[in-house]
Amino acid sequence: MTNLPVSLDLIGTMVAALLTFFVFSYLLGDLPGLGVLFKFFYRLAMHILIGAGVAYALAMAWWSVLYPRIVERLLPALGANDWPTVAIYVAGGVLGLLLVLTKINRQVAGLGNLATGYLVGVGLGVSVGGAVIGTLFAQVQATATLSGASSVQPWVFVDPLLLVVGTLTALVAFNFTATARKGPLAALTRLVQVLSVAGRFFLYIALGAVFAGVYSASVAVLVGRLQFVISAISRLFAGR
Amino acid sequence: MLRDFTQIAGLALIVVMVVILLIGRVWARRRPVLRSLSGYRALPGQQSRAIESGQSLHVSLGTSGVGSGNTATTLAGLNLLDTLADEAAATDTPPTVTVADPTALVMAQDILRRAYVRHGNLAGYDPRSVRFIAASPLPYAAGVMDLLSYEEPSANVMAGVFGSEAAFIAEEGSRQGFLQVTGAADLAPLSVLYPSVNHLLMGEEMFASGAYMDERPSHVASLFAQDVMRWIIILVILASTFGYILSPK
Amino acid sequence: MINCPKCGTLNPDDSRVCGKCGASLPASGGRRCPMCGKVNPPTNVMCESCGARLVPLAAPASDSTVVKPGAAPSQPTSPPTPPSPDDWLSNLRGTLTSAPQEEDVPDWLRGDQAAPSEPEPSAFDLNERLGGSEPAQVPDWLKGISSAPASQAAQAPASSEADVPDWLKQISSVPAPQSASEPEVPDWLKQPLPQPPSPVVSGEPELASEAETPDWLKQLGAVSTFPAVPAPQPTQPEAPRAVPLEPTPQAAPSEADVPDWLKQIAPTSLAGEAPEAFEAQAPESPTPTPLEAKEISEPETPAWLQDLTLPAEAAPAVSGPALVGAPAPEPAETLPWFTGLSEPEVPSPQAEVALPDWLKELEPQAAPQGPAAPPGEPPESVLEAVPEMPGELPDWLKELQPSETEAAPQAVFTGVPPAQPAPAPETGGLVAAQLPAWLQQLQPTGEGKKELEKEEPAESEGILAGLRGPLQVAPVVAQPFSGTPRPARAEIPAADLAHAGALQELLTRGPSVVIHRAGESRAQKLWANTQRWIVFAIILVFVLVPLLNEQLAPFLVSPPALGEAGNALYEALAKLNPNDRVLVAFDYDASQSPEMDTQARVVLRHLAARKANVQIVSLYPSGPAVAKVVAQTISGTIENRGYLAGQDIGIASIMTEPYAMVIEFAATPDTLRLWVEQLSARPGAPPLYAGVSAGAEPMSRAYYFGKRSDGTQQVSGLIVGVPDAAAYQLRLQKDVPGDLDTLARVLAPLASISFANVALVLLMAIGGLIQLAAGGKRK
Amino acid sequence: MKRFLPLLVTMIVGWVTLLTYFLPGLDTVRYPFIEVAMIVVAFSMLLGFVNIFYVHATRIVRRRPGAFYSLVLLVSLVLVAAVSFAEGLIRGGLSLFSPSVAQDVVQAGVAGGWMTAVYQYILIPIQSSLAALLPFLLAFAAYRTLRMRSTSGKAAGAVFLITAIVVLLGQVPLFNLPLVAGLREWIIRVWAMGGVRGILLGVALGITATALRVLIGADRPTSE
Repeated sequence: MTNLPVSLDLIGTMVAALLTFFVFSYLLGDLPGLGVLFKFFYRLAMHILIGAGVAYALAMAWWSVLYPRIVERLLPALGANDWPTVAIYVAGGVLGLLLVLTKINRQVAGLGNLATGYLVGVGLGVSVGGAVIGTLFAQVQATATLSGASSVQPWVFVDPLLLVVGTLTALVAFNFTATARKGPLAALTRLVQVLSVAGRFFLYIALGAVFAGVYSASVAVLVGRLQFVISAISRLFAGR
Repeated sequence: MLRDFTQIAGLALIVVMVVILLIGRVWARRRPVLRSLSGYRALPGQQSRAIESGQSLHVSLGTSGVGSGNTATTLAGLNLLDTLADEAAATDTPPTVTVADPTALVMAQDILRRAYVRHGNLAGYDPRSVRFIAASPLPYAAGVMDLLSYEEPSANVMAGVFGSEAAFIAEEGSRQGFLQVTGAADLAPLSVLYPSVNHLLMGEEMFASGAYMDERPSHVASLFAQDVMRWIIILVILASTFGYILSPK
Repeated sequence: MINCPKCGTLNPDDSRVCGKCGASLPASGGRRCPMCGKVNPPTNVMCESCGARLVPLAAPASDSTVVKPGAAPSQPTSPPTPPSPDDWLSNLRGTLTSAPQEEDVPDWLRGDQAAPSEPEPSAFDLNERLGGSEPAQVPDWLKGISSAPASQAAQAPASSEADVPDWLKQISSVPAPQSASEPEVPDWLKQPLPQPPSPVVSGEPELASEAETPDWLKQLGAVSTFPAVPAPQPTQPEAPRAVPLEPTPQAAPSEADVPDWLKQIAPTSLAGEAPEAFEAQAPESPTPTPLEAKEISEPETPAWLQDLTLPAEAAPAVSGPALVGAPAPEPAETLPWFTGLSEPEVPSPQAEVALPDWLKELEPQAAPQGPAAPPGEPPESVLEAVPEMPGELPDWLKELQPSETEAAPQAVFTGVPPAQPAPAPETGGLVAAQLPAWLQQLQPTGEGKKELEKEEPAESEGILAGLRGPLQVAPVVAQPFSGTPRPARAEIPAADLAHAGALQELLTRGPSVVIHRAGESRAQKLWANTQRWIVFAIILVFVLVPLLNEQLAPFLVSPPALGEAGNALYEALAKLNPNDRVLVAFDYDASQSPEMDTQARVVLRHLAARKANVQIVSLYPSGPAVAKVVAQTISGTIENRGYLAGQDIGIASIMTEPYAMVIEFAATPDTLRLWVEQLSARPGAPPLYAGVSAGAEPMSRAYYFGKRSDGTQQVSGLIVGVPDAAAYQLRLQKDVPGDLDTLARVLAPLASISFANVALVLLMAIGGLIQLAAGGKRK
Repeated sequence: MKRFLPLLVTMIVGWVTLLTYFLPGLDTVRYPFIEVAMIVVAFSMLLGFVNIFYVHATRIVRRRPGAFYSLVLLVSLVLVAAVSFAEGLIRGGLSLFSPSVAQDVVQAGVAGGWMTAVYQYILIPIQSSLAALLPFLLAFAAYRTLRMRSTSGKAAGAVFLITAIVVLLGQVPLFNLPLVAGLREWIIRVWAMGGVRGILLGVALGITATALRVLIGADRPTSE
């Protein structure tokens, strides 16, 4: 911390170390006897975190979103008689107030739905845009063009084809309908079922691989915390 | 160039999807048989179990809300809540709903309230059954853990946007021995949920709650649309793969 | 086969849900386990699947047993003398076994104790059936309660139906005051209220009328779920309170239990008379009761049940009396019995002060005392008696015990018409009290029961013939009253109110006892916990060892090398010119910072070495703060541009400025996707590089292979997790000498992660094999 | 009208926002819509703040179990909010609403000296320590993966475990096993990628269907 005196930094570090210990006491929460104490520490830290987190989010909403928009966009736009811009921010403010007020006064609850309706509309538009362009096309294109092909000659197409098979069967595994038991579609149903089994296989491989990654990432976090604790303890003994 | 193609294809896809959705509503009247999903089979039982025990079902709507790119995924969680809310209102056993985004708080309260209104029991509706736990994923998970261990709901249902912090909730649930039905759209939460929970609604499956639980025609229709699009995509990939291989470099 | 109630399809016996329409099916044929839902053959006593009991423990023991709680309420419905107790009992039993699931099992029973929970459902069931007749009675006692005892005396006789008196007398001793007032009211009412030896039974109505109602009602309501049946009205005043106090939604579910019954009661009986009755009280009682009483008839009333269901610990205490009171339907004797009862009742105003203490004792450890209350003893009498001798409660309760009981029960029950054997054994069990204990003792085989049988006298006549110690009330009754008489109309002292509040709080709180779930015994739980500790310890040790001795690291792990994607990032940075503008996005928050910081730090260091102009942004609100913590360790041109609100809009807005490259540090694939999308869609956009968390690798890899519309890669270079960060640093140290970490220092975290990975591999392998083996055995 | 107005708003706004992605040159049309949404979301934070404050204040006043923790939470809530707002307001002073200092004020409010201290010494330690508990929970979960699973579930679980084991072993330069590292690379690049893409494509379909269902008015999340 550059802008605080060293002693403050030391104190802060000790506080941080203590809080780290509080959180880690979760691991001991089930111990008979002292477990109650550890649970208390843990819950204490959790509630500090929750409170501070909400306050931080509120501060962000004001300082990063509302305040700059008021000062840097709305007020200048008002000064410049830029009514379209003003309208945008006024509309946002009105909808936002509606959302908040409806929770306070039930009489206008219906109006609050205007705000949520608006949010849902924008959100869905953005969702679909992202899903179609960002995922559907991107992934279909990546699969179909056999990206990731190995450069080793005899195997050029093995990996990409495997990838295509994996993608397609996994996709089939999510098939909801077409579960005819008899009739002309029965054979198709049977095929879908077989493909689904293969697809499930790929799905669980994906889950396993991601699980390993998430675990490694979280161990890295653990390592970081333990390093911090170790350095804090050594600092405490060094006294600086 | 490619971007133009993408836009045109995207537009076409949306138009086709809308058409199939409309057709699907007709088709949905035939009450098609859907692939069995254990998560949705387990849920109705859980609701009644919650009623018996007098405890409530815990429903976690994830860490996001509406208004962002996560809106549709959050809506999937809200849809699941909707299917549970009807039963809850009919029996006056509101689930404990936790959210990490104030917009989801508003939406969830609204869904519960409407369910109670539908059942003519508005007085039974308590907005406090929806709780805003915290504003970010990890504190949210910690808060939900706390709730699970100290308020003892009857079962744990999760659907919505999660990250790897979902593991905290699921592990606590598993430790308490709750039956857990969880859905997520992303790989990270799915992978950490898988070992801990009884029923995992993977990705797309989480979006199907309305069709499975309530057989709502529009929801069944959307499954139909998804399936049609799925096979179109499969054909496109197959065709272009063969084209790619066969085409002279 | 089960017919689907919705579409009529036949489904296999085992199904829970209709195979055709998906509606949930009622259990049929077999017994459905209330714990796990498995349908067992009708002959099963324990669930095949989870081991929970299917048949109420008490039920098989004696005919009457389990049913008793239900019995009390049911009887009022059959106005003239309880006709043939056996009939309704058998009915009850039927409902118990066949439909336990549909009924509501109170919270507190929900744990392991499947069996004991079942009495309740029956009770409610009965109520539903009997509901019709109840309204008629309710008014009576309510009238009686309203205003003063004197008025009760006057009204009660008028309203009381001739036949009911007998059994009601007994019931009256139970927490159901309403019933008490009907027949016998005259008798016991004749005794002036202030009289020291006011009958136990009468105590309730009195209290109620005296504005004390709230207090004892709170107790009543709080203490047990079961009283719902016998004493709906008394508890109701409590209800309104419960509503505001009970923000926890978990309580709400309990409302569901009773709705039907309440609907019957509330609109019919309460709407008419009950409200009045309560209003009459209103002036007298300083407590909010009157106002709230009006609300009772409204749909919200069920809320009071929330309170009832919540406190698991308290329940046993009350349920004891309830059980007893119900079954003893003998007409003639009641009067003497009551007079005898009258003495202990004597609650004095002071009594309430002690309440909290008593209740504390009632809580898990002390619970035994509560149950000690004699069967006939209404819960509130127990509560209030305590006050007299605060702290002595135990003694008082001890006195209630067998020795003195002997005479009383017999007297009481002589002349009792033959009926089902009374719940004596259970009551004995109830005496024991702590919930688990209580339930255990309910078992016919339980030791507690045997003891009781030895100690207590057996009934020689009447329905209860052959039962030991069916009513321990007698000794209490026999005791001389030693407290100051309760004033007819008590002002509730502030202290009492405070205590009542504390009590209320205690009661509305969720069960503090950990409910052990079905199929999980204490030993199993301990074993599960032990496994947890072992797993935790293994991980911790494996991670700590390399950290505690960093010098070990080089021997444990070989220095990692950057892969193709990582080298692409490195080389791109190495080609930067001084003052090139580089946009660095910190898209992670504190929870990922230890991992991501290692990447960010080394890349920032490289950028600083290249003298790049670094602009920091974040899509996370807390990103700027995280970035600041990292950036303050780096010297170089770094500008923290803060939080980019609006996700893709934020990106779009910042990308209006020219950059040489964009480096994204992503904890999740989501934010990386946003950047990829925005940059892919923008002609001439700078190349995107990324550092991602190990957990995001599989998804992020796709972008490294993906192409933008202009044919460049979506992500031009990629480092993953700590290993790549370490590799990057090692390569950087070769090119850019400076303040360098030692090799050991760089490798230590890597060694830790490696060790942790190995630990997890071992755990997974061992765990997997164990579970597989266990699975095989089970088959 | 009151019923259909929200739905109407949803449909209009949704279609406009959606089409801007697919009709050329309309990107800029989308931004004001999202801008408004951001403002509404920011307002909703106030709602969240009020909600959590109310819930925990009630708990304290009623002396419910956990009241002490609620008190801790509220203190932390109020203190952190106070620090942030105080720093911003003090920095802004009388010229709080003058655009020239706006960036500085934001910097002060978001990452001022005290705010950074709070973040560095309190929020980061707790939050990252909490995240550091994850490996323990994951390890225990993985250890018990196969517990209580059916036969087919056990097969899937075995695939899951074996994949995870290979990836874990290949991830670290511990034994310097090129074979395992290569195997890991292959699994992630090919085998797992198939499943990943299957899920991602499926989710994209689900999102599209869910959204379009609302946008054609077949599903009404905000009105009856």
